[in-house]
Amino acid sequence: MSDSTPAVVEHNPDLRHHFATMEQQTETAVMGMWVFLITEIMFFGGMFAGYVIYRHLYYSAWLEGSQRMDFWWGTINTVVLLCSSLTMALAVRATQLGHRKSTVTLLIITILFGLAFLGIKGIEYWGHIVTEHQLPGPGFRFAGPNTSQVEIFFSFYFAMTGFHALHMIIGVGLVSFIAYYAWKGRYGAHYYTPVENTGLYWHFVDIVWIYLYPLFYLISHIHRK
Amino acid sequence: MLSNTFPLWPTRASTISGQVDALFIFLLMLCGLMCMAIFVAIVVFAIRYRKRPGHQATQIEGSNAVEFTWTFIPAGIFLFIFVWGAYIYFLERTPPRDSMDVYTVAKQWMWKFQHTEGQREINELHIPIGRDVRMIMTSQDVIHSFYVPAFRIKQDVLPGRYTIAWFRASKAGTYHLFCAEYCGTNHSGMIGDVVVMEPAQFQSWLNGGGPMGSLTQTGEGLFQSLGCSTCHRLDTQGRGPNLIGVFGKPVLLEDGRTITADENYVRESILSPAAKVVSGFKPIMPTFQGIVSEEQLNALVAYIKSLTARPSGAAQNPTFQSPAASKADTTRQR
Amino acid sequence: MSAHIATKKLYITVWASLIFLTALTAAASYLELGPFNIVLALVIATCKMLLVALFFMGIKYISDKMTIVVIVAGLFWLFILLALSMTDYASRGWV
Amino acid sequence: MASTPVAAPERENYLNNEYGISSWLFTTDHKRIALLYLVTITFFFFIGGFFALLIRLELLTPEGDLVLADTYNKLFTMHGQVMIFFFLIPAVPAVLGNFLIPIMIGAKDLAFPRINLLSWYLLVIGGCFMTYTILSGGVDTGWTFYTPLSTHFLDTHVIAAALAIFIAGFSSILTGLNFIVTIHRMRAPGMTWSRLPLFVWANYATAIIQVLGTPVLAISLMLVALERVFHLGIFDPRLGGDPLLFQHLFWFYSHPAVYIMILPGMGVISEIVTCFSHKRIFGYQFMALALIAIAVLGFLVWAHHMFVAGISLYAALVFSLLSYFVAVPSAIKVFNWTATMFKGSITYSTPMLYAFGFIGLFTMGGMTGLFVAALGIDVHVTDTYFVVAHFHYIMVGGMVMAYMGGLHFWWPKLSGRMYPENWGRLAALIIFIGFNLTFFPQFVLGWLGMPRRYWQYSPEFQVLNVLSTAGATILAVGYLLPMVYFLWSMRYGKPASDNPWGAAGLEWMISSPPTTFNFDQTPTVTWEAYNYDELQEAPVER
Repeated sequence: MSDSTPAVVEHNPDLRHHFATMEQQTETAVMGMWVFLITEIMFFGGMFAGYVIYRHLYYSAWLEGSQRMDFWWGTINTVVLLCSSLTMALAVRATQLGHRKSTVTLLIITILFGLAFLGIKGIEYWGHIVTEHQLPGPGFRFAGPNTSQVEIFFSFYFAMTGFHALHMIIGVGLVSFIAYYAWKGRYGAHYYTPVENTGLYWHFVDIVWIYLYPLFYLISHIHRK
Repeated sequence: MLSNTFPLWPTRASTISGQVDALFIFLLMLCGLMCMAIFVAIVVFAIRYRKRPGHQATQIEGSNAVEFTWTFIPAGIFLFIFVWGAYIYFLERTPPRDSMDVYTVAKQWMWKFQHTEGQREINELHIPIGRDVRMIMTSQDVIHSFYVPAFRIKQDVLPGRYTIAWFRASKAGTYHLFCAEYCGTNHSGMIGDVVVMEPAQFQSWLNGGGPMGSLTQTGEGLFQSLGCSTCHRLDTQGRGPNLIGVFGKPVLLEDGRTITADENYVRESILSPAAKVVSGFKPIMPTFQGIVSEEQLNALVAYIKSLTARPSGAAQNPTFQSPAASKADTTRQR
Repeated sequence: MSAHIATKKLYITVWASLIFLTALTAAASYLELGPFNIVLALVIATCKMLLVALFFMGIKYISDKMTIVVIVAGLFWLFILLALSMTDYASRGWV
Repeated sequence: MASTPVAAPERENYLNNEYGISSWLFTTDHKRIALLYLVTITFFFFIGGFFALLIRLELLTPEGDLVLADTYNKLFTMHGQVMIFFFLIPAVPAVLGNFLIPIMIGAKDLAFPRINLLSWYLLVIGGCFMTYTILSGGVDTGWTFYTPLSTHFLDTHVIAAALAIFIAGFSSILTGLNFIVTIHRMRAPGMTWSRLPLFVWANYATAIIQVLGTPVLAISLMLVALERVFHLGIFDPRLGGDPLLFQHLFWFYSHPAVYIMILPGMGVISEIVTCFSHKRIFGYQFMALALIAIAVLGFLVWAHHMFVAGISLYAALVFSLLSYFVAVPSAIKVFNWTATMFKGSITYSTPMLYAFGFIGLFTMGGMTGLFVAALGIDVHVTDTYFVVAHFHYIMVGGMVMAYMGGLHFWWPKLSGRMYPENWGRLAALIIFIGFNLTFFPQFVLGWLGMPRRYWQYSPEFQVLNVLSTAGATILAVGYLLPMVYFLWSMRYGKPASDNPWGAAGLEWMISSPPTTFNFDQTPTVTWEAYNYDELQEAPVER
């Protein structure tokens, strides 16, 4: 959700009326973005707290649940997201240097990586929901002991990775919005705040996945029969 | 329209109520004094320093000394109150060993009590005076709360686990029992009476209750009929741990943690057995979720608790350690 | 703000170390370390987070100290939520 | 009564520089958005107040004979939800904060004006969901949404209410974000942190809580909604969940939320007490530090709402100790306000009467906080009317008094008109009397052991309940009066000068009502906060 993308044009093309200097406006926008990212940390933090508590209460169910995770898809997804972070960072750098063409190409590569991530996530979800009936709720099937506790594991798996995927979709939307305006030459060395904030948002979503990956995929990978 | 009795102080009917009232009266006086001091100061300043011709306000920046005094003095008083309150809470949360157990099942909008001697009651609880009573409570649906104002005790009753409340009645009579946690439509109707009787009276009430057998006997019957005894043998070592002398003692688990075997552990091992498997055993016990009702669960827990008291003539000193005490690798499955 | 623009080479090296750390944590999950398994995984994840945050998000080049205080405060509050609620669950059986 | 004054010369200001619906619905002027908020929360205040009156009428008699049990449960649930999320939380930050913070720090507007308008729209959309919930049958989970009752045992509009509060929560988050960034980056030259009015400090501390706490409420309500839609068991033990986890997540936000409600009120009171004692605040640094301390410590104490809920003994000890640490800054503030009046030159205008009321009642509310934080007593009084009285003393006795005082104090700046002074004093007196008659008997009821949220109660509690209902009607009259004379004053009130009270602060140096860009050119601040020694006293009115 990018914040005040300036549109009003006044004596300095992109300076909003209530800011004194361009530098003050940029720093304000970045600080606003960081405060927004803090609210996102606390939003995901609530679920991480639930994860930590249930892992403490139902450790054996957590082991069984995570054995059902697809280790390889998880690792590939992590690599995909890290690459998308690289291209996003390079895109922000290109905007600052004013290279319009490379900015647009890098942004498009980032979008492709994002869609690749969502695709892999879709495959995983299809595997869990359709073939193995592991979507929590009445249709949940799980052979083996303490079924209801494993269902809690899957509730958290789908809740946390689901919200992460939702933020990824918003991210892809944002980056394509920025790519379109970059292609029209809206941003450059004189004005790159929206690109930078979108970059911050993208990197944040990547960091959330950096923590989701070990917590869900690496718990008891070694117990795989 | 107006009821005749108009009490201003709840009756004191349990040993702890005296201490709670003492702390309450102390706080009442302390805070009453402080509020009066603030009110009087405001009124005096408002009048004495009111705006009138020839009167000038003198600017005072503030003084660190005064600030520190009214930071550390209140902090000190608060710590004292905290310690006193925590002491009472500690007493309320540590039931004595040899207390009389009453198993409680809270259901949407009624209380069901069951004494170990077998008596069942609904919305009525008869207890003897001067005896420590331990309420072992669970709920069948939502969160309720066992609240007897005269005893000054309250404890939420959670579904899915046991919560414990204890008291010792000190005054005979009939007292209110309320549900204090909002639990749906008839939350205000989920009330009852606690009848405190002289020990002799209580004994005759107990005997007059009809030959339905004590809770532990029903528990033993269930232990046989549900097939628990096939694995948990009481004389030798079966496929399940030998349960004699287990209750209240620490138990070493498969994943290395050690927990004390309280009511909640017994309940969790019956309803989801593979959650905390005893070390040296395999998670082969089937779950009894949905097979065993709350009342039957109470009976089984009472029976397992009674196993410690019975002098185990035949078996040697019952240690909970499985024979394969040493970590033989064969039985541990990685 | 970050008028300072990092070199392309720096970004590539940061990316490479991120990939290496991912491979490391994936490989480490094959080891049998018992409780230390999760601790190692979280340490590596935190290193990756720091790399992304400091370089890609440019915290290293932020001139305004206040934004850094805001970031650290956010993480500290998450720690408050986790730690204090765990005081309840960890001490459940102690009475 | 003041005779109708001659119409004020029409100077150009933020109210009359443009007209029409779109000038209001698409404005990014922080002053107009403040008035939009004022209308919205007043609407919800009277809805919540109406529910409160119905509850008090029902409790006149021990039997449940006015409304059905389910209706009563819906009444107290929606009274709680509407009052907290749609009146108390937005009240001072969104109305007075939005209007005054940019002016007080010498800025033309907030850092993100369009996000400010978005915040108002989010509150209105959340309000629409809440109104839909009320009209289509209501919700009876209690404002606390405790599970598993709210997730598996009720079929009322729980998801609609949770969605309403979820959306209104984002309005609160974005307002907090706006305030933090504005106060950090948009201060006029010379306006250092030690020259900021305490009202700005208070809203800064509130913004910290709004930003750090509200997302956790958002996720817990989202998990409740997911659990209802997909029949999950995250919080339902029959499906493996733990109901206490919801309580931990809920109270992690909801205790700091009570500080979101009271901190801005403290800021308002600091402004009023200094102005009407014509004296510098006593111990400025300690007052500012105490505000931040309350905001930070407020996050460490949440489980004192759960002492009997089944948390472990040692967790209860930890949270009770921390709860006593959070009480210290509040005590400091009360002592400092009283010390500010010492050797002042005090006038008894309406805002000052509200300030007297606030300090007295907030002290009683805070003191009873010491009772409920003591573990031994809390076991007896939690979930009874003692707790109901405690938080109403702080919410109604503290927060609403401060909000009323602030509204009267800055009314000349908001509307350019003076409210009728004697009617103001009368209303303040009625509210004070009605409030004490309503809630003091509830302390005794709670100590006697009457549980809260009871539709029918034991006969021996009746006399105190009748007193409480009598007080509630007086309180209702007291709240209607300002509604009437504020509207009256918009048309017929005496035109206000730039500084009718002789108050210190940048907002009293510009015209009332101010122009759209507040200052012709950005001011440079060279004076300390509350420099009343340099200001001559306000002219003695009438």
